Formats: sequence, structure tokens, C-alpha cells
Amino acid sequence: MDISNDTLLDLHHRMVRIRLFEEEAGKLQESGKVPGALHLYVGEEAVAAGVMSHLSAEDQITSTHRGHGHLVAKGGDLRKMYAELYGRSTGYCKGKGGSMHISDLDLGMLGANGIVGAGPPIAIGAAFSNKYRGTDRVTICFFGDGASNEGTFHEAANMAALFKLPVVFVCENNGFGEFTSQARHQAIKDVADRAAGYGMPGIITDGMDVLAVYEAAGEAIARARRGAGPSLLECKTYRFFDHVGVRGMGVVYREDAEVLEWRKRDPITLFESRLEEMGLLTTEAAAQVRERILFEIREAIAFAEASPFPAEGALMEDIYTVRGAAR
Amino acid sequence: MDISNDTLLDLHHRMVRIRLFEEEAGKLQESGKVPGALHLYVGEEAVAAGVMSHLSAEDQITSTHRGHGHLVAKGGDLRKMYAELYGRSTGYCKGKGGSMHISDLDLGMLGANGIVGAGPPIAIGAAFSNKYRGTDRVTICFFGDGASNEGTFHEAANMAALFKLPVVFVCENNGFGEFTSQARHQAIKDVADRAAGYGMPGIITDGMDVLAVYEAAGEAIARARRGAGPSLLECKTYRFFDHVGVRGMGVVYREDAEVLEWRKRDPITLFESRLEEMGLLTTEAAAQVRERILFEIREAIAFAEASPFPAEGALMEDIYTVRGAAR
Amino acid sequence: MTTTEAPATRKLAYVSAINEALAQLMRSDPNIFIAGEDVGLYGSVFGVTRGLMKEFGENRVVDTPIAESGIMGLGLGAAATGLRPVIDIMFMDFIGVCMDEVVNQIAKMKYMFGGKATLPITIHTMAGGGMAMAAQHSQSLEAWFCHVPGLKVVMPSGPYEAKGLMIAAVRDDNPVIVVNTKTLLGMQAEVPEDMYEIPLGKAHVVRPGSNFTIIATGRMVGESLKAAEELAADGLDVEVIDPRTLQPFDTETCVASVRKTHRALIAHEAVRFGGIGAEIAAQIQEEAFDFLDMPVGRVGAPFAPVPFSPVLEKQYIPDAARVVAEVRRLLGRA
Amino acid sequence: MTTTEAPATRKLAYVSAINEALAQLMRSDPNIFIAGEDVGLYGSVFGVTRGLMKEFGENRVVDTPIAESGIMGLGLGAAATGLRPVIDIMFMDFIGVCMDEVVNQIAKMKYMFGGKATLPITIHTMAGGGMAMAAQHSQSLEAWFCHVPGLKVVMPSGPYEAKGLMIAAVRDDNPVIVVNTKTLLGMQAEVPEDMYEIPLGKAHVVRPGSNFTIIATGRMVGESLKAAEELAADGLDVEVIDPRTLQPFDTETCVASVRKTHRALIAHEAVRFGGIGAEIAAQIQEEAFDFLDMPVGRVGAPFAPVPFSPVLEKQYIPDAARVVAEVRRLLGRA
Ligand SMILES: Cc1ncc(C[n+]2csc(CCOP(=O)(O)OP(=O)(O)O)c2C)c(N)n1
Ligand SMILES: Cc1ncc(C[n+]2csc(CCOP(=O)(O)OP(=O)(O)O)c2C)c(N)n1
Ligand SMILES: [Mg+2]
Ligand SMILES: [Mg+2]
Repeated sequence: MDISNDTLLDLHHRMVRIRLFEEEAGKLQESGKVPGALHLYVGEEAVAAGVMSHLSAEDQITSTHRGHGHLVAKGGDLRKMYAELYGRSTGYCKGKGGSMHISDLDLGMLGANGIVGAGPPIAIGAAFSNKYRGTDRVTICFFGDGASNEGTFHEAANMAALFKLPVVFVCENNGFGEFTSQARHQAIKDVADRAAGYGMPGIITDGMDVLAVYEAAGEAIARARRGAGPSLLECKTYRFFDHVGVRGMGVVYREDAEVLEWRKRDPITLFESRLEEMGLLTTEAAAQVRERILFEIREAIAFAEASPFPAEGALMEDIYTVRGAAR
Repeated sequence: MDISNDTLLDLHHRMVRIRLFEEEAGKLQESGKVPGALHLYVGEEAVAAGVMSHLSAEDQITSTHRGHGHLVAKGGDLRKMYAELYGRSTGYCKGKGGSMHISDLDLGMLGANGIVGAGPPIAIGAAFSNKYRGTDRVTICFFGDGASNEGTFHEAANMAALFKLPVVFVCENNGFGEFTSQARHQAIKDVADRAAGYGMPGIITDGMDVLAVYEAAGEAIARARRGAGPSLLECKTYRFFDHVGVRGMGVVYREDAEVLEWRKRDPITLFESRLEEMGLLTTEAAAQVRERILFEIREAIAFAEASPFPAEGALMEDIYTVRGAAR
Repeated sequence: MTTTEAPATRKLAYVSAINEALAQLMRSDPNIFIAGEDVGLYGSVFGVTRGLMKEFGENRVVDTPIAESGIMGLGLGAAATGLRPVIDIMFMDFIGVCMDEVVNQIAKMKYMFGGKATLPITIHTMAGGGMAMAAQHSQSLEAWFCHVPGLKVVMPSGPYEAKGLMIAAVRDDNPVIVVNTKTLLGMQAEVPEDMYEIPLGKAHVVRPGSNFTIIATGRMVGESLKAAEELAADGLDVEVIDPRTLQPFDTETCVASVRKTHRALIAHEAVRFGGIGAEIAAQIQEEAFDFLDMPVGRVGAPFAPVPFSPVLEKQYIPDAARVVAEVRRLLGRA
Repeated sequence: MTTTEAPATRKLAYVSAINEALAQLMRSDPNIFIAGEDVGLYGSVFGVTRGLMKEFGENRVVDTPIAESGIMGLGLGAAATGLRPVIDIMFMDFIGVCMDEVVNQIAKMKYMFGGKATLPITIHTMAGGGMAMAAQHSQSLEAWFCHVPGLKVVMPSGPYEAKGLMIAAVRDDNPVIVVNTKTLLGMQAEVPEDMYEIPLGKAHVVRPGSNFTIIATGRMVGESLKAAEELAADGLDVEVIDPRTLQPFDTETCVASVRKTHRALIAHEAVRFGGIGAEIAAQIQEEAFDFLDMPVGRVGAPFAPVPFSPVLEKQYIPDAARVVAEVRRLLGRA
């Protein structure tokens, strides 16, 4: 695989940035500062990082309820992200969307989504649009193993293959849909097995290995860009935290041992060892990366906390586009 | 294949009964006697006959907008069927359902359906019920190639495989969803390819050959009955008439040559030759079968025409079950 | 936008008015495309897109698989990234299979994103009974969508409205549901050849009158005009108002009329219970309470699914006679 | 059915009342099963099915894949073949993804089949905002279903109602949608231990009063009681009515009240435009026109999606203060 040192370090940076963003978000919620439901991405960083490093702001992604990681990896502004979680007017959605609807259309991030399975139809729409306008832009559709059982995925996958749309369906198979393990929600082991039924390639990759994701995603994205159609890329991963919030151990629906087993393959630790072996990272350098990001995060949280809540009039704004006001 | 002469003649009888029922229905509609939309089954008789001859009244089927053939094959009362098409109070649905909702719960026919893709979820419910009650009853879900692109099929197929439900998904692949050819609605050739994505067997069979259907359906049904789970059985067939109504040639969406090619493999003609070869049927005997059925049909139409329209009060009846009034 | 052109002399069928609107729109804006089942090669089962694929090609008139959630999402994703889609849902009844996309995604995206999304998407569909199509092909479900912030809903009552509202809907930068009526498709009326918009959110006084107001939607506009003629014999001078847009609703025009006439009835083909008539009646009594001589009446379908048998369907579907009878009943003259 | 038992002394939370109803129902009838996402092993994200899988096993408390159309169809097919399913749809907002099954299949099957189907199916779901869950997890969409012939709709306002209506719903031989309210789950009240039914279609006068009627649904019943207390200071003696069932609606009880009090307001958490309040207001002015001293008022959410930020959500969601303010406005005292 042909990959520059800069890219390698960038992958690392993206992963750590997600991890720290999420850990802080979890703390903020536990301390009651951030309201609502947070679905944290901790453990799955290699997927977002590995995929996103192939994209520019003009490539789109659709996301899920577990969307922070995607936006951070796509270059999201942490200040606007925290401000959104805090429900402040300076947030990405002016406080109207919150965690489950965080979005940045300028970065091509078409929104986290509160409806499981809502992403795939939207993704093919963006991909259709890219093709219609003759661009080589690509759209990535992130979705979970649980979401792979929703009819929307099926409909979108079929249309994508039929129209040869420039879209990559990235299944983040973390083994659970909420509190139901994969074995209890589908009779197959590999979601990628579904690809053949639409006429597109299905690829399985190790979602804890950012280089594996990077490589597999790179091929699928290149394929989409050159007009050869969609792919389904399944990344085997695991969520370290609970479905909602932080606590991920001592729960009824999975064994602690299983969590610990997966934690041994923490995507960041794994990749840091690799980078150290390659002589690209030292313990100190890694600590510095963390420090820099934590600095960014602390600053972002301070920004969020200092930001005003939405003004009274805001409630009834942004429902409709007034003619001439927008594009 | 172990198949008795009685069964062979019964298969033939079922097919001819469908064909003649449909041809007459088409005429009645063209002459303006029967209102609404009729989706006729002519050309696809081998599928309904081959599957249904394995079933008793306690096995259920879910049907489609193209449902007459299924009900006829399941032993439907032609008098009640024509009366329904005529919108009379003696019809299967007291004139409230018409062609698209024709049903006979006593025969386990859970209704034709006006919504493409509505059948699969209902079918898994009936199958769940059979399993729940510890019976060896099986449920057949008929659906089209077009319907195979609806999300409902996907959701039901996944659940059926997961729960090992006694259901067989029978795809009547007639090459078109309305006026759109299969090549223009999906990137795959065989709908059966989708089975693997759910963890169930996918079988392809010649839907113009009633014995092929009979055999393949028999295996899938036996599998379901013994608790080994669902199957997806794809029958390659063709509709000789138009999507709605009779005219099937000189249309914009397919070549007459294609129709003629398929008509050469008319399932009834094919099977009659075979039966003749086997010494089980003569031209005269075949004509007699037709005559007897036509007699039944004429009598049924006369019954329908002599039947009253629903009475004034009927409009507001049958919306809710009044406590104690039903089961 | 040229609503003030010289009067047209040409008559056009409702179906052709829709078709012409779409063709003119597509000629005027390359970002407009149409997607739906059998809208291309076949020209739609209702004929509304006939000829468009020939003129604009497969890329702009897109035959889709039978997968309404996918289709609706296609429209949403395309709209959010700069195109102006028209999504055809053959029968309004089918919108149940893509309800989430319409209500949770399309309607709310702008708001959830703090205003940053613009979704110029038009959903076109066919409502209404009268063709012996039974319970799943005959419904009028506009009330559902009027209850959903973020959507606009229009309901043309004739060819002129069908063209002008379609053009306004497609040009609008918001999601608009265009609810056409299948039994009106053959209706003929004068329709200007040029492109004109009927402004969204403005009701039209179809027939001025002084002592009774009928507010009617879609097919019931024509039926109410017939009813008005018949009621003239009773000495009633009926004003008939076609809201044209149901969301946003032009309360002002309706209330002004009732303040003048003191009596009102709303007529629609949808089921009466919970139909848009309930909202309109509630608003009128709120805004014109002191002007009302009698309760605001409502005509709609009875609380039953649409039956198949034509004899039952005829009893089911509201018409001019039903309007006349209800007006007379309200006035104590029946 | 023992609504006349000795008074209970035990207090129960709303969530436990639902749970107890389900457990008792399942003990009493082996044909009853529950299916939904995470209703089994986890006991539902709201806790309403906690402990049921342990007691009744995996076959009767069925954890499903995330596939609401499939789940709803599972219920339909099972009901049509003799079982009595309870289908759990986690958040009411998600019903959009299985709307067709609810509205075109479940609601209509009996009628389309000429009365021959019996569908004893209960759909249980959670509505309402107030938890900073934003636009797709906070809606109250009951009005949609009240507009659909073939469905019944109930909306419990407290633990007593939650249990009694659930039992009545499950025992009913028709499709019933039980709309519970998530912010009420912790509410405590006296709940009898035995199985009792609250009859469907009967409203309950929660607080008798003589000169103002508030008809309130779900959470707004409690809010309206608070409002009534506050309005007592204005010299108003407010009658508060909880319809309990929205479809079929008990017009009689409501109209009788208004004929007595001459003034009425309807309060619900759903969006005001096109909410059930519109229908109720329309009916009241139809049936009690000559008794009304003022227009029938309505309190509901404004015409916007549910916002995330708690400050906005507080402005959005109707409460006692909003009811008080609206009553005063209507009476010209604000
Ligand atoms: C249509 C719909 N059904 C159910 C839910 C509730 N829900 C939220 S997240 C989730 C699990 C999703 O699982 P998966 O797709 O695997 O994503 P993961 O949470 O594992 O990242 C469920 C059931 C929902 N939000 N939308
Ligand atoms: C949800 C829905 N979408 C669209 C339609 C319109 N429609 C009726 S039949 C049909 C084609 C179905 O094709 P297929 O499933 O292959 O069945 P076939 O007609 O070929 O037997 C369509 C699109 C419908 N009835 N329901
Ligand atoms: Mg998952
Ligand atoms: Mg077909």
C-alpha cells in the first residue's frame, strides 16, 4: 500500500481527535452539562478515520445516530460541535438538532440521523446528484449492522447498483443493534454477504485496523469515482461504551470479557504500536498529539459554555426557506 | 420425482382453471361489466398450481395485486370470486375488496394486496403464528420481481431466516414490475441471489414448467414444515397479458417478439404435451377438462350477475369487530 | 412568473396541464429532474409525464425500481446537494411506505440543521376515489401532511390550478406536496400557454357570494360550484373558496368571507373525522365567532375505508348533492 | 373486568402500571405475545417490558431486528391467524417507517375482506417531548391515526389509565394504538392490583366544574388540572375531561360538559395545526353552538419541529402556564 507518512500521522490524529472528543462529551453528559442522548463512537475510530481520509469537503457522507465520530473525522469544527451538544445558538444546528442531528453541509456531512436506516436513501440521492452534475464526487453511507436489517438499506443498495451510483456503503458492524447482538438480529455473520444480492462487490475488513480500512475504502472509493458503481464495505468493529452514554461494562446484554477482549485491539493503541515500529511516532509525540487536541477541546468546550442559548425568536425560524433568502 | 397420476392431472386442472377464469375475467372487464383494475395471471399458472398442490386449507398464502390465480389454485370458489369482481354482496369480500383484495381466510388465503411488497411481512406473521402454536403448517409468500426491491421483502426475509420461520418466499419473476423490465429495475439477473444475504437457500426454477415448480416447491415446503427454516424460490415466468387488463402486445415497454417467444412455452401447452406423452391426457380429455371448467365458470358468472349489490347499510359495516360478535 | 398575461384561449385537460408544467419547468432549469415508477418509458400510469423522457432523456426522467423510500431519499439527497427534484408517488396511498422520508427527513432537515439545508423538492401524487380502486388506491391523506411543520401542501381543483400550482411548487425552495385528483385528469379548462405561478398560500374566491361560504378542496371545488347553483334556488348566494394551498393555509381570505356571509361549510373528499375541514372549522370559529349565525359545517367521507363496489363507493364519496343536503340541514331546511 | 373492586392502596409508577398490565395479560391468555426492538433481554429502553422475557420466555417476548415494517407485519399476520400480538414501536416517531402496515394493512384488512378478518392487535408506543431528544424522538402523532377508519387510539394520562387502557386495548378485537407519554413514565398514582379495563370510547371527567371545560389528552391532563387550580383564583370553576380514547371519540361527554359550562378549550402536546384538538373543536361548535359563549380554544405545540435545546423545547411544549394564558386570552383577561 502506497501511503505517505503525512497520511499515516493524519490517520492517527483523526482517531485520537475522535476519541478525546467523545470521552469529553461523555463526561459532560454524565455531569449533566449536556442534555439528551449521546451515542458515542469510542472503539470505532478506525472506521471513520480510515474512510474519511480519502475525502474532500466536496464528497458527502451520511451518518447515523452515532455521528460525532464521522463529523470529527471529516474535519468538523469542535467548537460548533460542543456548542451543539450544549444546545447553544453557536452550535452547528443553532442548538436545534443536538447530537442526533449534528451536521455540516459545507463539509458535505449530511447529518447524523435519529432514524436507523435513514441514511442510505439520502446517500444515493447525493450520489445521484454528483453523477447528474458530472462530478467525480463520491458519497459515503455509514450504517450499522442493526441498520442493515431496515428496508431502506435494501432499497437504496438496489438503486445504487442499478444506476451505478458513486456511493460506498460502509457498514460499521459493531456486533450490536442497541442491546441485541448480531447473532440475535440476523442469521448471517457477514453483512457484506448482502452485496451480491444487489450486484455490487462486498468487502470485509478489520474495523480495528485503520490501515486495513484505509486500503479497502480507498479501493471502493476509487471504483465509485471512476464510475464503476457502488460497493459495500463491512468493517468489523466494536463499541467500547454503552449504546447510549458511557458505561459499557456490567451490562445485561454482553459479557465484560467480550469487551475486554475487544479493548485489547483498541484501534488507537494498535496503530500507535505500528507507528512506533515504523519509527513515525514516539510515546512523547503521541502524548503531544493528545495534548494539542485536548487543548483544542478545552477551548471548544469553553466556547460552547460561553455561548448564548438560542434567542426567543429562534423557535419559529429555520422551518421554511423564504424565497430569495437562500440559494 | 415421486408424483401420482392424480396429482399430475390435478396440476393440469388447476392451471386450466386459472387460465379460463382469467380469460373470462378479462372479457368481462373489457365489456365493462367488471369495474376497477384487473391484474391477470395468464402465463404464470404453473407457479400457483405447482406450489399450491402441496398445501391444505390450513396452510396460508399471502398474495399480490395479481392474486386471482393464487386463490383459484388454492381452491377458491369461483362464484364468490366473480361476485367479488362484480362488486356484489355475495362476493368473497361482500363487494368491499374487489380484485385487489380478494381473499378467503378459511382457505388460508390472506388476501390479494394493493400494496406492492405488503405480503412478506404478513407472511412471516402467519408463519410465526404457526410455529408459536406448534403446528407444522407452512406459509407461502408470493411476490414479484418488482416487489423484491421493496424494503418490506428485505425485512421479512431477514426475520424469517433469523427465527427459522416455516415460510417459503416464492418470487414470481415475470421480468417486469409494471412496465419496467427487470434489467431496468435491478442489477442482478436472479432474485434468488438475494437469499444468501439472509442465510436461506435460494432456488431458481422454470416457472413455465409446472413439474419443476412442483418439485422445487415441494422441497422448500418440506424444509419449512420440518422446522429447518425458510427458502427463497424464484420461478422464471412471464405475463402474457398487459400489467393491467388484457392487451399484452403492441406495447411500448416490450417487444411483441418477446411475448411470442414466451408464448411458445405456454405452461399449459407444455404440460399437456408432457401428459400426452405420458399417456395421461388426450386432446379430447383436455377439451373435456376445459368444458367442465367453462361450465363452472359460466355458472359462477351467472351467479355473480344474479347477485345483489351491497345493501345501503353495508357501507358502514365490517370496519370494527364488535365485542363478542367474532372469535 | 406572468400571472397577468393576455387571456388564454386554449383549453387543456388537467393531465395535460400537469404535463405541460413539468415540461416547461424542465426546459427552464437543468437542475430539475423527475423520478418515480414508470414515469419515463411509459410516461406514468396517469400520463402526467408522457413524452418527457423522449425530450429530456433518461438522466432527467428517471424510471425507478419499486422502492418508495429509496425514491424519496433519492429526492432528498439530490435536493440537499443542489438539484430540484420532482418525485412522483403514483397513488397517494403509497406514501405510507415512505412516510418516514417525507415526515422525519424531508420536512425536518432544514430545522434540525439550524436552517442550513435548502430542500427544493416537489412530491407529486394522485389522490381520491371514484374509480373502483378500493381501499388502498383511493385515499385522500392530505391532512396528515398539513399537520407536519416543514411541509407545504397544495391541492389543485382544475387544469388552471394544476399547472400554476405545479410551477409554483417546483420553483419553491421548500418541500411541497402536490396532491392531484385522479378523477379530474380528464377535466378541460382554459390554461395559459406560458409559465405562470399560482402563489402558494393564497386562497381563491372561485364564486363570489353574499350569504354562505363554502370552502372546498380539490374535486370538491367543482362539486361545490354545482351545489351553489342548486342552492341559489333556495335563495342562497353562495361564495365558493378554493384554498388551493392547504399548508400554509390562507385563514384570512376564508375568515373574511365568513365575516361577510355569517355561515360556512367545508367540503373535502377525505374522511371527515380529522380531515383538514376540522382545522378550518376550528379556525373559523376562533376568528369569526361573533359573526357566525350557525355552526361551521363539514362534508367529508364517512368513517370507513374506501369500498370497492361502485354502489358503495358512490355512497361513500362526497359530491354536490351531499353538500346541498348538508347546507340545507344546517339551515334547518332539510 | 373488575372496575368496581375495593379501592387500591398501592401506588405504582406509570411505567410499572404498563408492565403489570402486560404481565397480567400474558398470564391470562397464552395467545398474547409481545414483539419489538429490545423488549426481551433488555426489557425495553423505557423499561415497560422489564422481566417479561424471564417469566414468559423468548417465544412470547420476542426481540426483533430493527425492521419496523417486518415487525408490524409479524403482528398483523399473527393476529389474522389467531394470536393476540402486542407490537412495541419504541418511539412514536418511528411509526413512519411502518406506516403502510398500520394504515393500509392493519386498519383496512377487516373491511377489505368484507368483515371476515379479526385483528386483535395492540400497537404500543411512546410519544411526547421534554427530554431533549429533538425532532425525531419527541413527536405526538396521534392525529394521523384518528383520521384512519379501522383503528382505535388511546392515550393514557396517568398510571391508572395506563394499566386499564392497556388491558382494554389488548382484549379488544380490533387494532388499537396505545400512545403512552415518555415524560409520564415516572409518575406515581394509585393503581389496583387486579386486572381492570377502562372502557374504550368513554371519556372521564377528571375534575368536575361548572363554567369552563378543558378537554386534555395525555400529559396535558395533569397540566390542565394544575391550570384549573390556578384559574380558580380567577373565579373559574374548570371542568377537566380526559377523553382517554381519541378514536372512537366520546363526543357526548364533551358536548354535555360544554352545554353546561358554555366555554371550552382543548389542550394537547401535538402540533396545534391539524391536531386532534381541531376535530374536537369542530365537533363542539357543531353540537353545542348555541351554548357557546366564546370560541372553542386550542392549546398545542407551535408549527415547528421539536427543537433540541432545552430552552427552545421549553418554549415549544405546552404546559399549564400555556393553558392558563390561553384561557385568560379567550376570556379577554390577558
Ligand atoms: C427506525 C428506528 N428504529 C429504532 C430506533 C432506535 N435505535 C436507535 S439506535 C438503534 C440501534 C442501531 O444499531 P446499529 O445500526 O447497529 O448502530 P449502532 O448503534 O450499533 O452504531 C436503535 C434500534 C431508531 N432510532 N430508529
Ligand atoms: C407500494 C406500491 N408501489 C407501487 C405500486 C404500483 N404497482 C402495482 S403493481 C406494480 C408492479 C409490481 O411488479 P411485480 O412485483 O414484479 O409484480 P407483477 O405485476 O409483475 O406480477 C406496481 C409498481 C403499488 N401498488 N404499491
Ligand atoms: Mg451496531
Ligand atoms: Mg413482475
